[in-house]
Amino acid sequence: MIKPILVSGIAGLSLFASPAFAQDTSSAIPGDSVFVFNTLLFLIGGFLVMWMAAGFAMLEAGLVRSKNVSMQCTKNIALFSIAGIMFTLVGYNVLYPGDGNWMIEGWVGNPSVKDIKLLDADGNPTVTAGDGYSSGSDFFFQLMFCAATASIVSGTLAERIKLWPFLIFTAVLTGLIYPIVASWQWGGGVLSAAGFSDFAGSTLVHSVGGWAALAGAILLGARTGKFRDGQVHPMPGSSMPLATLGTFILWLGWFGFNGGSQLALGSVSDADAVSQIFANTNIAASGGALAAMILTQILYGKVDLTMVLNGALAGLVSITAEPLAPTMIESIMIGAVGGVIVVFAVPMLDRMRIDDVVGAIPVHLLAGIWGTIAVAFNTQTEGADGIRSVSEQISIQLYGIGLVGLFTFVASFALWMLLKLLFGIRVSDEDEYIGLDAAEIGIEAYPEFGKGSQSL
Amino acid sequence: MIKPILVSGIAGLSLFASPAFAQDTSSAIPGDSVFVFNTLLFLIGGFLVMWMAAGFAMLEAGLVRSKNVSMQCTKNIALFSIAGIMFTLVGYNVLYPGDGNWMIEGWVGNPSVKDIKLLDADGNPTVTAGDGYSSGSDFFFQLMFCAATASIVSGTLAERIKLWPFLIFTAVLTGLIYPIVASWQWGGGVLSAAGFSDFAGSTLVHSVGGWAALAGAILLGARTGKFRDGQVHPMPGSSMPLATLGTFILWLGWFGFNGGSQLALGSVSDADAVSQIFANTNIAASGGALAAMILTQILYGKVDLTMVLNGALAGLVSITAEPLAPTMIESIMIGAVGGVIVVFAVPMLDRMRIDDVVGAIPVHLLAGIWGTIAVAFNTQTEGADGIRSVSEQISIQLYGIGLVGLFTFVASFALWMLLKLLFGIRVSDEDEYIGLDAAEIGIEAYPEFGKGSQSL
Amino acid sequence: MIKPILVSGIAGLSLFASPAFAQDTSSAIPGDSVFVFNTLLFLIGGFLVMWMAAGFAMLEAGLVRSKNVSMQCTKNIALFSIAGIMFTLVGYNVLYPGDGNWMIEGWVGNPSVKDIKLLDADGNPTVTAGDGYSSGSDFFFQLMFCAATASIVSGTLAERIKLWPFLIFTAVLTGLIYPIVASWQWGGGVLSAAGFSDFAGSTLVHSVGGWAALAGAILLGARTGKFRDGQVHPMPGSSMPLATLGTFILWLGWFGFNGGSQLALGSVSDADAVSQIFANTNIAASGGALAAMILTQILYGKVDLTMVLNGALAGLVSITAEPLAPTMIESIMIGAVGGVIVVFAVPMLDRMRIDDVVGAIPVHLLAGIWGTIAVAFNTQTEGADGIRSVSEQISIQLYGIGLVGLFTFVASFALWMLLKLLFGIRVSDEDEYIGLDAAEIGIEAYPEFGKGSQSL
Amino acid sequence: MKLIIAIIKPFKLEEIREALIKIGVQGLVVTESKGFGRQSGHTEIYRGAEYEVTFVPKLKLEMVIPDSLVDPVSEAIATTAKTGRIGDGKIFVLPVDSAMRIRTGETGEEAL
Amino acid sequence: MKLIIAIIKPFKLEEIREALIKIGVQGLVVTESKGFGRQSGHTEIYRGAEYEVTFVPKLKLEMVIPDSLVDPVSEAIATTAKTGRIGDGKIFVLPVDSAMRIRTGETGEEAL
Amino acid sequence: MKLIIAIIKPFKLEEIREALIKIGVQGLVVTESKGFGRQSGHTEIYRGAEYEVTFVPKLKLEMVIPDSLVDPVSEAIATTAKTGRIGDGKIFVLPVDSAMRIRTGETGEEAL
Ligand SMILES: Nc1ncnc2c1ncn2[C@@H]1O[C@H](COP(=O)(O)OP(=O)(O)O)[C@@H](O)[C@H]1O
Ligand SMILES: Nc1ncnc2c1ncn2[C@@H]1O[C@H](COP(=O)(O)OP(=O)(O)O)[C@@H](O)[C@H]1O
Ligand SMILES: Nc1ncnc2c1ncn2[C@@H]1O[C@H](COP(=O)(O)OP(=O)(O)O)[C@@H](O)[C@H]1O
Repeated sequence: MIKPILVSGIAGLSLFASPAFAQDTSSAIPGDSVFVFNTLLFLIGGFLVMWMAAGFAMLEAGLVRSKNVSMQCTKNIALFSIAGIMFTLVGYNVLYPGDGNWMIEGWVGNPSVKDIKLLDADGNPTVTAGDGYSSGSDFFFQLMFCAATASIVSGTLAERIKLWPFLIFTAVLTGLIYPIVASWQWGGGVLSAAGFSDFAGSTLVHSVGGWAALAGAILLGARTGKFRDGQVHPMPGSSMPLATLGTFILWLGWFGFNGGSQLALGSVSDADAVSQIFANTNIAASGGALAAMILTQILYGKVDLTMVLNGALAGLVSITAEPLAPTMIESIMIGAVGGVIVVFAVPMLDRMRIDDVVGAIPVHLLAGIWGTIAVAFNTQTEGADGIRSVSEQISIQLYGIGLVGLFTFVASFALWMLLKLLFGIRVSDEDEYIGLDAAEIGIEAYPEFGKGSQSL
Repeated sequence: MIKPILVSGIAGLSLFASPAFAQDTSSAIPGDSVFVFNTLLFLIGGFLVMWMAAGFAMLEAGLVRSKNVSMQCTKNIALFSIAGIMFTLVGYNVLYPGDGNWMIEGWVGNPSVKDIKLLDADGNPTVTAGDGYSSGSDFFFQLMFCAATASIVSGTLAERIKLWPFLIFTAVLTGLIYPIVASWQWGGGVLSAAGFSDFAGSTLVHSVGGWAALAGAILLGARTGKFRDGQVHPMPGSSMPLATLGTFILWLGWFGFNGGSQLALGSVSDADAVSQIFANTNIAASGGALAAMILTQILYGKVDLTMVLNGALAGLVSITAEPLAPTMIESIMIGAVGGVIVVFAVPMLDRMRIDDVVGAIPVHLLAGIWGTIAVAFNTQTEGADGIRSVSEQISIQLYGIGLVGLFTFVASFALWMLLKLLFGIRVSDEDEYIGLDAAEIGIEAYPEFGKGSQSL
Repeated sequence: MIKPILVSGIAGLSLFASPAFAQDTSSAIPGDSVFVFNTLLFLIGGFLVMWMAAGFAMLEAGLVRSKNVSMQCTKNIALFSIAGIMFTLVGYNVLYPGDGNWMIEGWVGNPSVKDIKLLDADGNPTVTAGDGYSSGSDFFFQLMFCAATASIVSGTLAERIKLWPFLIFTAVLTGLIYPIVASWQWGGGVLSAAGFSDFAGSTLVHSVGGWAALAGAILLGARTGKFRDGQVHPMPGSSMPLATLGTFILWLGWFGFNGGSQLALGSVSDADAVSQIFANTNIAASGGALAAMILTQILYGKVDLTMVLNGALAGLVSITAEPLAPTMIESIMIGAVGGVIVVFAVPMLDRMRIDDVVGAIPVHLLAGIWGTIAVAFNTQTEGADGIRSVSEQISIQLYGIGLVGLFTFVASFALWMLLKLLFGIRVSDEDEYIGLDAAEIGIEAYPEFGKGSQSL
Repeated sequence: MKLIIAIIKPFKLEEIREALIKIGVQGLVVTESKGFGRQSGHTEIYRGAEYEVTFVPKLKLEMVIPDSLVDPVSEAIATTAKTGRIGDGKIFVLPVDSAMRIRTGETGEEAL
Repeated sequence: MKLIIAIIKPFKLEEIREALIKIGVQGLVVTESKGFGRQSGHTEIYRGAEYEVTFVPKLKLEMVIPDSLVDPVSEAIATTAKTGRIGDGKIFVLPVDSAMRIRTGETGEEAL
Repeated sequence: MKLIIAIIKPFKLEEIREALIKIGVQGLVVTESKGFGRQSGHTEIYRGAEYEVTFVPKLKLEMVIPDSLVDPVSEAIATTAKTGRIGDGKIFVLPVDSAMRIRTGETGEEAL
């Protein structure tokens, strides 16, 4: 997912018709049709990624205990709303500073407020077709990525964080932190210049969410009772079918996430590319789910459904950094490694006493790192001396991962710390016991006293 | 959402390529491609709006008590089925009388039964490409709007109305009442002639559903116990995650609802327009959700999730009458007002002793009225003396709102009254106590005796 | 849903622009645009059919008892993953042997492993535009059909089958059994040669799933207690709203299933055809739901929601064999017969002591047979002596149904038997009592001890 | 001290609670249960097969009260829980040896 | 009159109900509960961490019966509830002072 | 033998179970209930209308124990269940006539 400014990497081909077809005028697609095709890809991709917001909401509602389900629903719909508004007002311009709008060249875009309007008073477009796609559709698509980043955070911190401090964090994350990081690559900033490659955002979206979640989890501490008496005390979630539904929703939305990141559909080669991306994305999820399933069966003697769900998502995150170049079998492998990471990382975090309620850190941060490194085996960007070697590319990928991680973690940690000092970020023990629904929302998720027998 | 017959208003541009591009033959889109693009927009829009049926079902299943959940599911799948059949057999022709098929010119179309078949025996299309889109795709899209109107009614009247009288009402609503009202504007009838503007149906769809629900709620009376001893006794719904899921589904479906109502995608300006509509629709929902969230926090000291969900939907309804013309920031405002309306209107209805189980009247009727009025600030239609002034447009909007409200309310009230006299529309007190699931459906929503321990 | 190899039948028109438009060069769609349109149809169709996996998961989660819900979720996500991998590695090549890759000409394709990669190292497509669509998109679409076949099986056998043997069966079904059967028609094998007609797979997909399920159900036996003391003891499912959600998801996904099976969108006639398919598919579901609703009301005095849901699905299965040719009213009829079949077949299976937990056999097998026969009234393929008569076509349809049934049933039965001998396919009575979640998954679907009050 | 166990129709809960408060009952505990009795449930048809719903939803109220309140409490419950239709429920009285309020450690009637 | 409290394995409910009807029990109330006893639950692994499921699902049956039925009822429950495996449950008998049928106001054994 | 009925705050369950095991309680049964008492619930606002949540979630523990354990058990529960805040719950002691272990047919204190 790159603005045309980035020409290195295979995706750079997308907006420029491949020469093989350009000559063939009779079959060539007229410019305006290209415009509509590309726009349509953004719109379809955008609504599919929007749908991921529902996926996160259901996944998290299923993996927290009943007493915190309303809160989790509230957070998810609120963060999606806030992300939309903050990205519109500030984030979009920070992400795409273009040529002249950097505050710090290559690092920080200018957070000028821009009010987007595509048609002038006469109904004529204010942008020209030459851009290759409607900028409104691109905006819509990018907004959904920003929202996805915020969704990742809410799961990790569930069941103990206060509503409003969380939402303030979300506002800054979606208005500044994510857009700054993403601008380094997709806005033509330092990472893009360095030859970093991250097709749809394993690092730029998923690990940003993961780092923000990690910083919060450390400062917030674990849920009371989770690590009692030197032991891990699991707190099973309220509803496996909701968690499963959420995973399927995310799986579906991911076709938009990765497929739309081709950024173009208006040529044969783009249509081919999007098709390959769909197929690879799907099979990587399959690989992740199956790897987790087989592994939990072997390790624990039973299949752990929540690990399978996490495994599918880890497969998706893993393939996100390069869903186009791998073959199908390579995609299965890349996804499967993601699934394996989850199965080992979940208990590892427990041992580190980091309480990640839904497994967002293994899924989005760790599988995101893996996926970003794996890129190097298939895709090498062009440097001053031509196409880079695999090992050079790996260094650059690690550089990108490190830079993004450092900035996001430090910025998030500082922000969480500030919120902690100003308002406190953790609910009282009492509120944690009775559940956030009763404490902060005032309507329990399943408020009836017994099924079907409530008299009031 | 207007058939080409309506040329006033910005949407009228949609089917006619803007001159700026017409000259540029090399990039121009061939007629058949335009046809396919437009058809595709209807198909995608149509399946997204179809998905809203699931959204209404889940929202309502979550907001009624467990003992009525199976009934609510039954009603939603049944009304969607009935709407499909009635609109096919009767409604479509009433909605689009074209030039010669009015029973009362401009007011009531001829309810002739038409059996739609697009390809002749040789597989050639029975319609010509010159129409600009496949009439089957348009039919499919319009059918979904009709079904949405019916969905709105079922939520308000939940937990006490009898199944079959409700379904008979639905049949008349979708076969006659809605198509008649919609024909006034989209069929080229009196409202369109008067210069009324309602892009995707804040009034024509949402408030029609709202008025029909209001008439029913008045005749039906409140649920037993809701207004006991001069007090309001809340009856919290069974499942907040289902209600949240339903809201997210509706949010997603609304991109089809508003975006598809551009009616065309086969030009740069249409692609731009649809993009802007997607972005505005999304952000209006954000505005509505956030406004309701902040307001309930301030008023009640806690966030009310059900109000946030209603707020998001009210934001969507508010922007529906004109999702294209406003800027992003204006869209936030328009949506936010919708959210505010919900927070104040829900308790207001309670004070009026009107029992609206899911908040459909505030969301669809009141926010629909607001959205229709708000149009005037951005869009003015062309009258005999040129483009109208804002205040002239407001008058026309109010005229349309009033006319639609009067007809729908009176027709619905009369129909409900007739059903009441013929069959009764309300279940017995006993049935209401034990729940409609046991009384009329025979399978409870959650029939197990205790989780996982049922022996039968 | 046919590869171009099949030219008989109306769908054969799809990839070849109808002559009426070919002359009109100014409006003609350039070849590359056709390519993109067709590819887009496959991609949209594919993600909609993928979404059906979630539909099956929710439908089944809602129709099994709580103690088996996690297992059902696990099976559904696992089978979808396995189907993806097996179809990629083996099934796709078996399904489409093309000209030279049959093991037994017309009957069994060569199961060579192929690793699909669409772009070469320079980013150029490895396939040419002349094919009319991206082969990756077609692959993606076909994969989803294969997965749907497997989903059908899991519902029937729920609540008593062991996890791993079921998954091994799934692997063989999706890698060999389904691809072999489908190759007879869509791969240009014996059925296609014989003039069989099955547009989107009433027989090739749905009844294949149904036969495999039936074979399993017979060998597996009924759930303990279901047919106690010579009586049928219903075991109501855990959640009607989840079952309803699943049905709505399937309904939505079916637009992709049937609409995508037109295989082309890049011409006016294809766009018309897809539109008609969408409209017919929708209304057939309406017909099936309403028929089941009215019938259960008449027969039992109450509406049975689960029958209504099954009825809608039966309507969809019924129209799947020919969703293009019928008029709207014919589509309602075809769907309604499906709904009627369900209402009578469900208790009939009970009398035969075949325990089909979710009604997959009536819905997919029996309505699939009905739909395949009904084709003959609207569509006749071309034989040596010109277009066949209706009765000739019926014979061919019955031949196809019989051949597919015989092979699938025998192959499945043999495979189930083998699995039974090797590992056993049924859990112990004890495990069945405590539920498969506790026995094989280790996490119950709703693990909390009481809502909101769990202390751990 | 006595333990009153009352099996009631669920929708009567609120009314009974109010009646009990009036006559001085200070606490009780309610449990959702299913009852089987003369009110014989009903026959349902699910997917074409008849089955009997033998158990009917009931609420079980339990409260420990001083001996002096046994009659008024029984009376209050009997009056408010009564619909006159089969399945109205039962009131049982059991002897109690002792009671303690956990918060204060009070025992005997003080603890109720 | 006695109150019989029986803790049983959930899947035995229907069988026990039928056995009780045969010997003249006219009503009972069932509550879903979780039990802790010798049947020590089991260890599960959830997301890689072991935990003990200490509480096992049980049903609690309560019925008030005339003294004359105490032995046959205990016997009937004991026979039908028995699987011979740990966790089969318990039967407790408690004294009851009085009983009343809400619908009719009948008291004593008439009320059962 | 006595039946101990303890109404407790839900989150105290695990602690109490551990305390009881230490002093020799071999089994108990827990039921989810809602309590009404001095701890008066709270007022919520749902969709703009105030309503009182009168019933508070509680757990009901029931265990039959030998007479000798009544004091230690009461004490153990009282100590661990106590938060000192209103709503901590109650402990009731009821007489029991007899007990039987279904699996073995053992009766009396052997059966506990
Ligand atoms: N002997 C009994 N012991 C315990 N509970 C009983 C007994 N008899 C009846 N019940 C409970 O009381 C409820 C009402 O009793 P039922 O016989 O149906 O109606 P009625 O009391 O009006 O004759 C039953 O559903 C059951 O829960
Ligand atoms: N002393 C007791 N008081 C109350 N309930 C008990 C007591 N002992 C056991 N139970 C209940 O009986 C069930 C079965 O007891 P358990 O010791 O597991 O098996 P068994 O009775 O076969 O030895 C327990 O789960 C618990 O619910
Ligand atoms: N007389 C009683 N009989 C039965 N249960 C009671 C009685 N009084 C109180 N309870 C139960 O004990 C719980 C705690 O009592 P409450 O009066 O709220 O607090 P406290 O015991 O601290 O004064 C109540 O919620 C109720 O479930």
